[in-house]
Formats: sequence, structure tokens, C-alpha cells
Amino acid sequence: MKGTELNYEDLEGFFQGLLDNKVIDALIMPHRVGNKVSYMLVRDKEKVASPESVIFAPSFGVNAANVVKGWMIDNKVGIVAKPCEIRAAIELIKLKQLNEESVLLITVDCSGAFKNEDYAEHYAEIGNLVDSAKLKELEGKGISIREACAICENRLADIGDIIIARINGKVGVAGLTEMGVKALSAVGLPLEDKDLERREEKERIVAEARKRLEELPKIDSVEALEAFLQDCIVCKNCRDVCPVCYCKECFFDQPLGNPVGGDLLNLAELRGAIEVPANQLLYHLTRVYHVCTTCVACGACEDACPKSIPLTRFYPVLAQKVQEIFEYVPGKDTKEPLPFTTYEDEELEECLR
Amino acid sequence: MGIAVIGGGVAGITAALDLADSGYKVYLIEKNAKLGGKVAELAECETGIAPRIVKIENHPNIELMLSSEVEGLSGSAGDFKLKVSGKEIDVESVVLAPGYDVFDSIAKSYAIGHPNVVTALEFEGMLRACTPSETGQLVRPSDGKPVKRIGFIKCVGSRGKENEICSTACCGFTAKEAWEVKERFPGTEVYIFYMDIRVFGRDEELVAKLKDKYGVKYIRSRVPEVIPENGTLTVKFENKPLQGLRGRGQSPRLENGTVERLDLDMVVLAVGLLPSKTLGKLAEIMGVKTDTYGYLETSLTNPLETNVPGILACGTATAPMKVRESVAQASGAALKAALFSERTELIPGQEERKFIEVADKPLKIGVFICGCEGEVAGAVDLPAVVEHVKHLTGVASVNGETTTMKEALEAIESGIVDQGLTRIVVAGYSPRLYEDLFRDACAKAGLNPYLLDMVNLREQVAWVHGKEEATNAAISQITMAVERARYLEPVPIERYPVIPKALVVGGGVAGMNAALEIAQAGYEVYLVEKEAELGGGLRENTELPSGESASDVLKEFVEKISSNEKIRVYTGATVEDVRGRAGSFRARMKGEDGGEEIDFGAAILATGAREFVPEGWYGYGQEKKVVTQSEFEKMLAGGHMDATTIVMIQDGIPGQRSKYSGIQVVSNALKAKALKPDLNVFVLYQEIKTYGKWEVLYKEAREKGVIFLRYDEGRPPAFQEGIVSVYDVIFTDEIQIKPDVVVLSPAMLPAEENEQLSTMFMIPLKNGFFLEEQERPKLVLTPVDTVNEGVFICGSAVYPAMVDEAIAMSSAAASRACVLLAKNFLETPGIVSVVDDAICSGCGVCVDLCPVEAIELVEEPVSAVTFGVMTVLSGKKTVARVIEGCIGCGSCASYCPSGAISLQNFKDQQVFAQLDYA
Amino acid sequence: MEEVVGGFEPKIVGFTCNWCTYAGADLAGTSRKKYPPNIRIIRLMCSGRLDPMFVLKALLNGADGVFIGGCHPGECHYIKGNFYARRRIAALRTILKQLGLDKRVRSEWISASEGDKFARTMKDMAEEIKQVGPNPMRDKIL
Amino acid sequence: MPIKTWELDPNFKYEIMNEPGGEHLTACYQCSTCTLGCPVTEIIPSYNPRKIIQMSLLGMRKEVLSNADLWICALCQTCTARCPQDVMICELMGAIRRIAEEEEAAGNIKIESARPLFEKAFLHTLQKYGRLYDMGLALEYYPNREGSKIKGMKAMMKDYKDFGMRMFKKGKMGPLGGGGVFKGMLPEKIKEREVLKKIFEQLGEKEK
Repeated sequence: MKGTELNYEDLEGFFQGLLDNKVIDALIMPHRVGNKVSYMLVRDKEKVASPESVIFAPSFGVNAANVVKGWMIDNKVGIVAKPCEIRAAIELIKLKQLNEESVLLITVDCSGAFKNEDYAEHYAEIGNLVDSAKLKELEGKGISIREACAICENRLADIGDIIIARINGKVGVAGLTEMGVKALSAVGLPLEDKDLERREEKERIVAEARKRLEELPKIDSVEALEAFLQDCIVCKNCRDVCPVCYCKECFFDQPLGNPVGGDLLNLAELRGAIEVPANQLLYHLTRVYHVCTTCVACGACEDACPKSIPLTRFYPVLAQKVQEIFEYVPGKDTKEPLPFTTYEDEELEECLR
Repeated sequence: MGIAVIGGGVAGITAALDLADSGYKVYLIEKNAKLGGKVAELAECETGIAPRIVKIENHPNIELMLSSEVEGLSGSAGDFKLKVSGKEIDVESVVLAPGYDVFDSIAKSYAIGHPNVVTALEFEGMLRACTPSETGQLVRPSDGKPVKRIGFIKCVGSRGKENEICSTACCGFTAKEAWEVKERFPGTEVYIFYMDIRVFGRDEELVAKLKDKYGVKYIRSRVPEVIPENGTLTVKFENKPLQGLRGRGQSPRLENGTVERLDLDMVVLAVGLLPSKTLGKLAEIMGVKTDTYGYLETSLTNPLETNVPGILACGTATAPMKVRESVAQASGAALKAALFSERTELIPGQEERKFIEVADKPLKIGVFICGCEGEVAGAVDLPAVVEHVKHLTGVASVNGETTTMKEALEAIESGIVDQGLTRIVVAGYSPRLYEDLFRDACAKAGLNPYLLDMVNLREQVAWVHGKEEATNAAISQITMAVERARYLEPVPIERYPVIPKALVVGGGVAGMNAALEIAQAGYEVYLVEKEAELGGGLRENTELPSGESASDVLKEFVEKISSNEKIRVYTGATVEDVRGRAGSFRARMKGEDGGEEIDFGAAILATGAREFVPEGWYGYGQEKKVVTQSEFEKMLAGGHMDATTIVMIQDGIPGQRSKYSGIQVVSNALKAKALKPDLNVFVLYQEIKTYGKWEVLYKEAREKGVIFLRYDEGRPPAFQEGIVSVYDVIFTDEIQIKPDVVVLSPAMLPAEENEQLSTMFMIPLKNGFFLEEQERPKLVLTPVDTVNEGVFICGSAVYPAMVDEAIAMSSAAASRACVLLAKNFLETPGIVSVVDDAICSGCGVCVDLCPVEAIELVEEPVSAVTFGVMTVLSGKKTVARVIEGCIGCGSCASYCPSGAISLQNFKDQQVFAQLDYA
Repeated sequence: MEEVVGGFEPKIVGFTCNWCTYAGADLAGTSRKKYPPNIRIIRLMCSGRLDPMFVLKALLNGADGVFIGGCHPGECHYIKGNFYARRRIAALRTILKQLGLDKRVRSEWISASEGDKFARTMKDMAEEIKQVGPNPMRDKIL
Repeated sequence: MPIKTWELDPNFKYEIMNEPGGEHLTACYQCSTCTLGCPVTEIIPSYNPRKIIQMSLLGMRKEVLSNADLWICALCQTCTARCPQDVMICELMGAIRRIAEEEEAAGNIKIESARPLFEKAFLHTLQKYGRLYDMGLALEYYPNREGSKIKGMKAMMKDYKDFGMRMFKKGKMGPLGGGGVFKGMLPEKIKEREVLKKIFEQLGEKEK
């Protein structure tokens, strides 16, 4: 990869340069609102101020990919976001819900994130930049990152067009794609061969994440699943915030998936009695199947659940095993086919019976 | 006027249906009281032949004359008067399909009469009647003990004194019976005693599978006697030790002349085929010639024509053959007979019809439970089922009275017309074979044919469960079907015109014949040949095994084609792109003079096969004295022979064998011997496959002094330093020969373009050859039809076939194509996918999934929404669209998470309904 | 779970493709191969039409087992349908495995000529599901 | 040792076919019907008629003609009756034997079997008396087989000690049999020996 090293403060100029040099028409990036972090869509470069104080902030509100879902525009927009968000964007590109040519994907390193509200509450202790030591220290105080982040193996920026990595008090900026390298040269960065793979660190993160995954409570029976989903009110928020749920009209908003009136009575007649709202289990099981290859494990579903069901223990955990059998990591590459659209002549027989 | 088809066996049935389906009046004359002939007696065949019999019985264009015999004929082609059991009928032409009889003077030494010694046909009956006893075993008729060892003895009553020729079919059906035994009673040891295994194409694979996977022991010995002793049957054979008998992994030892004994529980005699006993008399009445063996006389290049114009012959009355060949001949003969006749009848399904609008009508489900001639009624408590079903929501009437399919069909029609039923559930037969018949009945009565559901009570309930269990299962499955029926929707059926033209790909003998046949039937034909000239394999040959000059035959074909104005020949051309469906295809041709679009209603793939160039095998290509059989044939055509010793190596190169390679060997050996009687000719072989009447050539070759040396599969001959050495299995020793010429029989390869044609026409390949429609375990009843309606295959494109077979098959393909082209219009398939634009997100996954590229993404304008004076949301969106060619697999529908794309007749709701009541 | 395991007759929903497994079931019938009556067959044109949601729905409806039958890989009537089906079923079963439900779902490739295999599979599966026990969802209010 | 066809006689098969009974030799397709029905093969497994046929076809003249097995055939006719190709194996064996005898007479081969001597002795008694005369047969056969009269008598005694006694007891041979003391010791003659003489004369001419 081609890249260079910058100081944290240089990032402002870099982002402004992208807009200034018409590399992109707009930029979606985090900005600070009080003690919280949210996204803004910037067209005026002057609005980009001290990005280094916010783009690495360990906070998760919305998955940025969900913001651009369905943007089949011709203009070019840069997206500065965490790996899970960019991975979702890449899945959306494969699903034709985002125009590949119209986005410049800029992935930043993530050290794990707190829920937006947790972050706001403990902003004073957490600050803008954290590292693993700091996270441990915070955890000791009872301030923990989201479960989804704790089990995340992909915190280092390694996908998208451009990556922004934190290394030794500086930032490494590198282009992964032709488009990314072009963008970097357009803003006048001196480019050289740069290796930002950080294999050792990656291994350490993966090991830690797997350990944390093992520690999560398992839903290993139907009874456990029933108990787990007991409080679900089928509000479908988990679906609405999911960056890779892309249906124009969800099956569970259609008459067959969302029976009312007579249809519901028929069902009740058939089984004697039915739970209402109906289809609670079918909804979640179907949904986990629908996203099993594309789920980027961002945890947005859990954040959105009004009943605080720890959905990370369900969606990403179940999906990950499916991704393993296909040796598929969602959001790695826009060119990689979706697992359900391809096959090998001989495969998977061990999974069938 | 009309056409008489004599014989109601599988050939007669096929011919009659082809003719009747294309609008000809047919008299089907059968001497027995029922249709089906020998095939109806085969173990598994009822499932294949029965729907055809029902179709015939209900066909408006067929006059069925059962228990009738032909007594006289007068007149000539176009104006025959046929006397049938006292009645006189006027016909323009006649198709003779009287079938065969089995050899019935079996030598006493086979212990014939012993209950455990049966003929193959009797064994079929046993397999068929073998009801699921609790043990699931095959038992000895004599004492009901399980059969642990069964032996099949081949060539009983054929290839011998009483019946000189080879019965052709036995090797195949023996293999299939052995397969069925192994499949159903895996513990049974199966031995097959044979002389040569004369199977071809996919049967070869079956035999290989039997040997390798099923552990069936093939033993080369013509077992002459069966000795009954203490309840077992002892046979002697010459082979030691039994291959594989003493555990696997042991290298098979070769026969060494020591006689071994084997005790068997049952013996099946693969008894030969003879011409039907009444054939002689029939031939006399019809004035047609028979050959030395008593079969109807036909020729290699005219395999379907008798000496009397207007009288065609087909099936086992012309030579012993398999069902596959027999039905191909029947189709071909039908088309030839049609040339003499005028189309006088309507083609079924072409009449005007209008479907009742059901959307605004109350749901009235009619359930018809058929007793299936006692098959279902005997196993299921029908009154109890009726009582239960009566109370299901939406059920307006339940009919449990019908016992035959004919009755059921009539009851349904009247139920729709008289009671105003809006959904039909039929419980009885398997929908796989009978759905079309029942859909037709609905359509005839004015109900959209997709408002029908079928419950398989016979094959999947009555025949497999005990009575109480069967009744419960029947109730469940009918309930599920009734529930599904509630959600069935009328599927829009559009009619589109049939383009009365055909495309024939391949200008070899099969392609040329097919093109001519179709043109003679009155349709335009595009004949496409990739080479610069027509002829294919004929151009490689000098003389056909019949003695006819290949170039004369070719010349005749080419002349006929060039003088036929209905045929347009494209040489040096290929088909590049195909779109559309049966009745309405469009292809782009790439030829010498650029591209051209052509439209046609049916296509025939007759691409032939090509000889493998055996470069490097036995020194071919390096040593001048090593040649192929076709090269040797050219040497022989030169008229002189310098060599003193010739070695022919048969089966020495692995790969697909042609059906004529054995014939080529003996015929060339004979020709060489004729040129130089004292020539030493050695044929090294594993199997000499001179099937049928060709057996006499083999005998003649032996008599003329050609030496045949057999080698084992694992020890092919070698040719080094001028010496051919072969390990002979009779001497168990190496034999060395110093030949002047070594002649190889190369394997056959499929045409290179098959791969591409397979994708374009959606026809699956097997080993590079085209696969017919139904790959049935036992019978191929539609040998030239494919999974893609409107596309037919024939000749060596299916497997390397002999000239007569290629011609018969291509006539059959032409016949099948003409049945389609005779129609004015066809209907769009009902089971296709549809897209709900409002829901589609345009992700395009369905496009990737579609195996036939029948889905594309399109940009659609989004209709503008107006708020007062302001219009917003106008723009474009991408949605999927199902285009022509959808084959209804539903892969798209089961991906689509929102259900925006769904498969008609298999919509989520329809499946859910069944699930709710499962 | 008032039923005793020994006396428990499982209910199995079977999805079969029209061309191979359904035909194989027909062949089992024509060859009079007896098998337990636990199966309720739903005919699809191709295993490619099997939406895994059907399986979920069947299980939630209380089916003790779900059987899925298709053509052998490479022999699909629709060329690729069963290849896709295989991926979908594998994914679904991987999910179900974690929920302890995978033993209730089984798929087999059974061709039109494998009547015996169909009957055998039905026997085996009925036995297997008896071992696994009744679906806990059977009498639940769902 | 490999069989080298160039050292064989390709015309041998035609030679056999020219002999009465050998006409159908080449029709053989090696189906093994003859071998499987052969009662001799049951006892002497090395005897395999179809192998002899194949050797003949291949032109192994010397090996066939000097093969001792050639003389074992009991002429039961089972093979001939069953052969699907009408090869007439029994007659064929006769044809080959005749060639072998000629060859032996010409000093080209040595027949490793006593069978021709026996047959000759048998025929001689037939020619002389019109029916079998055991004692006469034995008196001609044994000395010829053993090379001298004395050795022949010894061999005869050895054989007769066991087998011969049984024949005596059955009355097949004198002096202790049921038909009188001298039954079998002296030849019985048939009536019309003139006819018999003619038959032998004609056969002799044909052979020439």
C-alpha cells in the first residue's frame, strides 16, 4: 500500500483537501455535539474542524452505512467511519444498495466503542482517544465497551479505499485501492510504500476477542432462545438500524409475515392459542438467517433494542459461525461474491446432516 | 381417412400419440384386450407407460381397436382398405409395430420348470409383485426362503443354433434387473454369466457401477446347465477364483479352464427375443417382406420403411432392440406415415377456451379421491377419509367414488361445470406423471389449470404404509393440499404463435435426415453445419457395413436437400446465441458471410461425434503401420492388400465406444480376408459388440479364419519393436504377433460445440453427450426429447450410434419437432417467477442466481407523488424483471428476503398453508 | 412433554424436489418399499426453491423433524438449484446447531432411481428423531 | 514362455477343417459351453476342449497334435449337442486325432498316449469278428503298448488283477463269469461278416 505518516493535527487539512480538490463532493464524518458524537454530512470544508478529536472517539451511535443505504447517486461522497461501518458499506455495494463509484471509503482505526449515552456520561474519564490499557482501567471502574466491540476481531482499519491508522502518536494514512491512492495524491500527500498491516497487533486483538466471545452466555437451546427473546415486542428496531438489512418492504411488514385480523384468528385456531404480537421467534430466526453472511457485527441492533435485549449474543454470534463455513468475512472486498450467489461443486456435505 | 397403427405396445403407443397429437386420425389396433404390450409387464414401467395409455384412451383423435386382428389389406399408399376383425377401415398409411415374442424353446438343461428358475420377464413380474414383506427380502418361489445368491444367465436362446442373432436388449435389461436387486435387496449376491457385455453409452456406466460399486460379479461363461440339488441350483462356470468372491482388494485372477461350481438360490434366464409369432401372417397380409430371421425387412439407410410404400415398420418387429430404440423408431415411422395422410382432426389443446373468473367467486374446493383401481381403495379407508375431508374449510364437495383415472377426469370436469367448483384437489396418482392430464381436464372445463393440487395417495401413501397408517397419512396430506388450494391463484396463461420453422444443428447423416423429414412434412428448416460441406461422419467413411458406398448415400442426401426449397443450408456456420422458448426461438448465426438472426419454433441438435486421434497410442502417429479402422477402411478401398499379418486392437484405448466399432472391426476384417484369403487377421478384444443381426458378421469373420484373442481389462496389449504382445486369458499366457499393420479402434469424443450448445439450449451433458429428458433407471420412453421443450437431440450427439439408429433417431426427433410445429400456438409456462416492483430493492442477487439468465435489472421510472401543487419523488429505481426463458426453479424466490420475487404456484403463502397443516 | 419417548411418533415435514427425490419417493412406492408414515411431503419443483424460512416455520409449528431432498449435486434438473440449496441449508443448519436444533433438520441427495435410499432415509430419520425426542415447540403457545 | 505366432502354422485350422468332422472349427467363439459340460474335465481338470480349439485356431500344430489330452475325450457327445455354434467337438477331436496319427506315422511327432493303440486294437477285433473281443484286444494292445510281448503280458496281468477281476465277475470276461467258463475267452463272431468286410474296405478307400 501507498501512504504516508501525518500528525494528528494534519488530518483537518487532509479532509479539507479532499473537498477542496473536488476528490469528493461531500464528506460524511463524525462530529461532536456536546459530549456526544454523531455524524454530519459536510459540503463546506470550513465545517471540518479538528477531526482528530472525534474520528477516533470510542463512541457508537449509528452505523454510518445505514445512513448511506440506498444512495444510488452520481456525486461522490467520502465516508469516514469505523471498520464495521465501512464493511457494512461494502456489503451494501455488493447488494447494489450503494453505488461503489459514488463513495470514497475512509476507514479509521477503532479501539472499541461505548454506547453513545455511556460515552457522554463518562466523557470526562474516557476522552477522545483510548488504548487497550485505558480500556482495562475503565473496565475496572465499571465502564465497559459494548459487547459487540469486545468480541470484534476487526478493529484495525484494513479495508476501504483509504485507511487512517493510529501508530506511535502519529497517524498513518494509506490508500488501499486505486481510487484511494488517487485521492491521496490529489490532496498532495507525499506517497511512499507503507506497510500498515500490523499483524502482531491484529493477532492480539483476535485472541482477545475470541476469549471474550467464549465468555459470552450462550443461547444453546430453544428454551434458552425463548427466554432470551421473551421481552421482544417485535418493534423491529433491530432491523431498522441494521446496516445490512436492505429490503424495501420487510417480509414481516407484509400480510404473510405480519398477520392481522382473520389471518391471526386462523393461526390461533390452528394452534389453540398464539403469542401476540405474533411471529416473534420466526421474525428473529428468519432475520438472523437473512443477515447471516452479511452481518458485520456492529451491534447496532442491540443498541436500538428498547427492551435492552443483548442482541449481540444472538445476531453476530450466530452469523459468525455461518461466515466461518463459507470462509467469508463480510465487507472485505467489493469484488468478492456473496456466499449465497456462488458455490463449489463439492463442499459443505458435512453441514447437511 | 386416417393412419392405422398395428400393435399396442410401447412402439405402437408412441407412434399413435405422435400422430394423434399432430392432428391425424389414428386407428390403434391391438390383438390383446389391453394396451401396453411387454413393457407394461416390466417391474417399474407402469409409471412410465401408464399415463400414455390413459392419454390414448382419452384422445379424441384415436380410435382404439382392442382384441382386434388384421385380416386383409387392399389398395395402395394413400388409399388402403384395411380389414380388421370383420370391420373395414380406410387409411392412407400403416405403421407396423407388432412387437416381439420371447424365445420359448429353452433347453431342458436349464431346469426350466423349476420354480426358482425364471425368465427375465417373469423376474420383472416377481420384482413388481414383491410387496414390502416385513423382511424386505427377495424370496425363493419354491420355499419362501430369502434369496442370498442370484444368478443371471445371458444369451439363452440367442447367439446360438436356434436363434443365430443377438437379442441386443438382454445385456441392458439384465444389468438393470441386477441393479434393481442390489438397490432393493443390498444383501443379495448377484452373479451375471455372459459372453460379451453388449451395452452402450450410459448402460456402460451402469455396468461399471454394478461391478465396482454394487459388487455384482460378472463372469464370462456361457453357462449351459442348471442343476437343482437340495433346494439350491448349481451352475458350473469356468473362472477361478470368483472375482471378488474372496474379499475385496484381491487382484482378479483370470479364467484358467478349471470348472467351478456355484450354488444359487435363484436363476434368471435372459431369454432371447424372436419376431412375434403372428408377424409372418401379418407380413403376408400386408404384402411386406421379411428377412432371413423372420423380422420385417428394412435397410441400414432406410430403417423404417418396408418394401410397400405407405407401410412403415418400427420396433422389435424389425430387429431385436431396446425400448429406447424402439420408441425412437416408432416416432420416426409415425412422421413417415403422416406424409401419406391428410391432417383431418383438431389438435388437442388448440381449441378456443376461456377460464372462469374465480377472484370474485366464493371459494369452492372440490376434492376427488380416486380408488386407483383398488390400489388406493385397498390400502386406505376411503369412507373415513371422505368423512374427515368433508368438514375442512372451503371444501364444497368430496368425491370418493371414482375408481379409474378416466372416471376421475370426467368427475372433475362435471364438478367444475355443474357445481361451479373453483379449486380442485385430486388425491390418488403421483402428480409427476399425471398432473398434465388433470390440468388439461380442468382447463377443458374452463378452470385455470393451476387451480389444481394433487395428493399422491398411491405411490407415497397406499403402497408404502400399512392400512391405518395410510389412512392417517392420507387425511394429513389431503388436508395440507386443501389448505394450499385455498391460496392457489389463477396463473395467467398467454398463448403465443408457434413459428413453423425448425433449426437443425449438424449436417451429418442425422442432421440431414432430420432436416429432410421436417421439410417433407411441410416446414421450413435451417440446417447449420460448422464444416464447409455437409456429410459429417459419412465423409470419413468409404463404405457402410451394409456394403453401400458412403459417398453415394451422401450424394443422395445432398441432392435431396439442395432440391428441397424448404431447407436453407448454412455451411461453415455456428449458432451463437439462443433466446426464447419452445415454439418461438431466436438465434444468431455466425457464418462465412457474417451474422444473421433466425427465428424458429423447434431445434434439433445433431452434432454427431468425432473420432479421438489416438496420437501416441500403440505408436500411432510415429509408426506408419499403425492406423485407425477408418484409415484401414480407406486402405481396403484401394482394392489390394500387401500385408500378411494384421492385428486389430479393439477396446485398447479408454473412452466412449461407438455402437459400431465392433461391427467395423469384423466387417473390415472380412473385407481384408476377401481381398486376401490367406491373410492372418488377429482381433484383440475385450468384448465383441456385434449386436442384433450384426452377430452374423462376427460369425462369418470367425468362419473365414479371423482369430479372436481376448485380453483382460487390466492388461491391454502392447506394441513394441514390431511385436504386438497380448496376455490371452484362455492361455493365461502372452501371445506375440509380428504384424504388418496394426489397426486401432479409437474412442469416440463428443462434438466440441456440445459444451456451448448445452449452455445455449439448456440441455445437460453427460460425458459431453446430450442427455435426454428423463434419465429413468429402467426405461427411456422419450429418447429424443430434452428438458428444454422444443429442443430435441439425435444421432451420435446422444451417443455414438450406427447409421440406421442415427437415421431412426433423427426421424424421431423430426417427428417430435413436427408435433410441436403443427400447433398454431403454445402457452406460456405457468410456473415462472414474478416480481412485485413495489417491494423489489433491486439488489440483483436473483439475477446472479438465475441459471438461465431469465432475470435482468431494469430501471423504472418511479411514479410521481403529488401533494397539492407539489410533485415529489419522481425519479428512477432499479428493479428485477423476469424475462422470457424462466424455467421455474425458484432459486430466486427462496433467496429474496422480502419475497419481492416469487414463484407462481409455489408462493410463500402456498407453502406456508401446507406447513400450517402438516 | 407428557408423551413417553418410546411411544412418541415424530412428525416430519419433507421438502422434496420434483425431479429427483419426489420421483425417488414414487419409486419407493412402485417398488413397494415400506417406510414409517411420519413424513408429510411438500413437493417443490427444485430444492433451490426451499426458502430456509420454510424450515424455521415448520420447526416453530412443532414439526419434530424437517427433511430436505434434492438431486445429487451436479444432477439438478435446473442445473444449479441444488448447489444454492446446499449453501442455504448449510447456513441454516449452522445457525440451528448453535441453538441445539440442527439434529431435527436433515438433507439428502436422492435421485429418481434411488427409491430404496428414500425409504431407507425415511426409516433412519424417523429413528433419529425418536432419539432426539419431541420438538419442545410442539405444544407451546407461539 | 510367450507364444510366438510367427512360429506357428496359420494353415493348421484349414487342415483340420478339411478333415471330416473338423469343418466347423472356426465357428467357435470360446463360450466354454463344451468345457462346462464335459464329464472328463470334471475328473481331469487339465482337459479343456475349448483350449484345444483355441490352440488349433492359433496354429499351434505341434502342441495340439502331440497333446496327450487330445486322446482323453470320451466321445460322450454332450459338448457337440450343446455347442451353440455347432462346432461338433467330438468329431473335431476325431479329425485332429487322425492328423496326429498320420503325423506320427510320418515320424514327425510322438503321440504321448496309448489311446490310438487301443483304438487300433479295438478296430482290429471289430474288423475280424464284427464285435468286441476283449481278450483279443488285450493281447494286441498290451504288447504294443509296452514294446514287447513279455512286458505286455506283465502289464496286462497287473491291470487285470484288479480291474479285470471285476470284469470277470460281471461276466464280461471268462473264465469265472456267469456265461460259462470260457465266456469271453474265445471270440464270438457275427453272422454277416461279408458286409462288415465291405464297410471296412470302403472306409479304407475313403481314407486314401
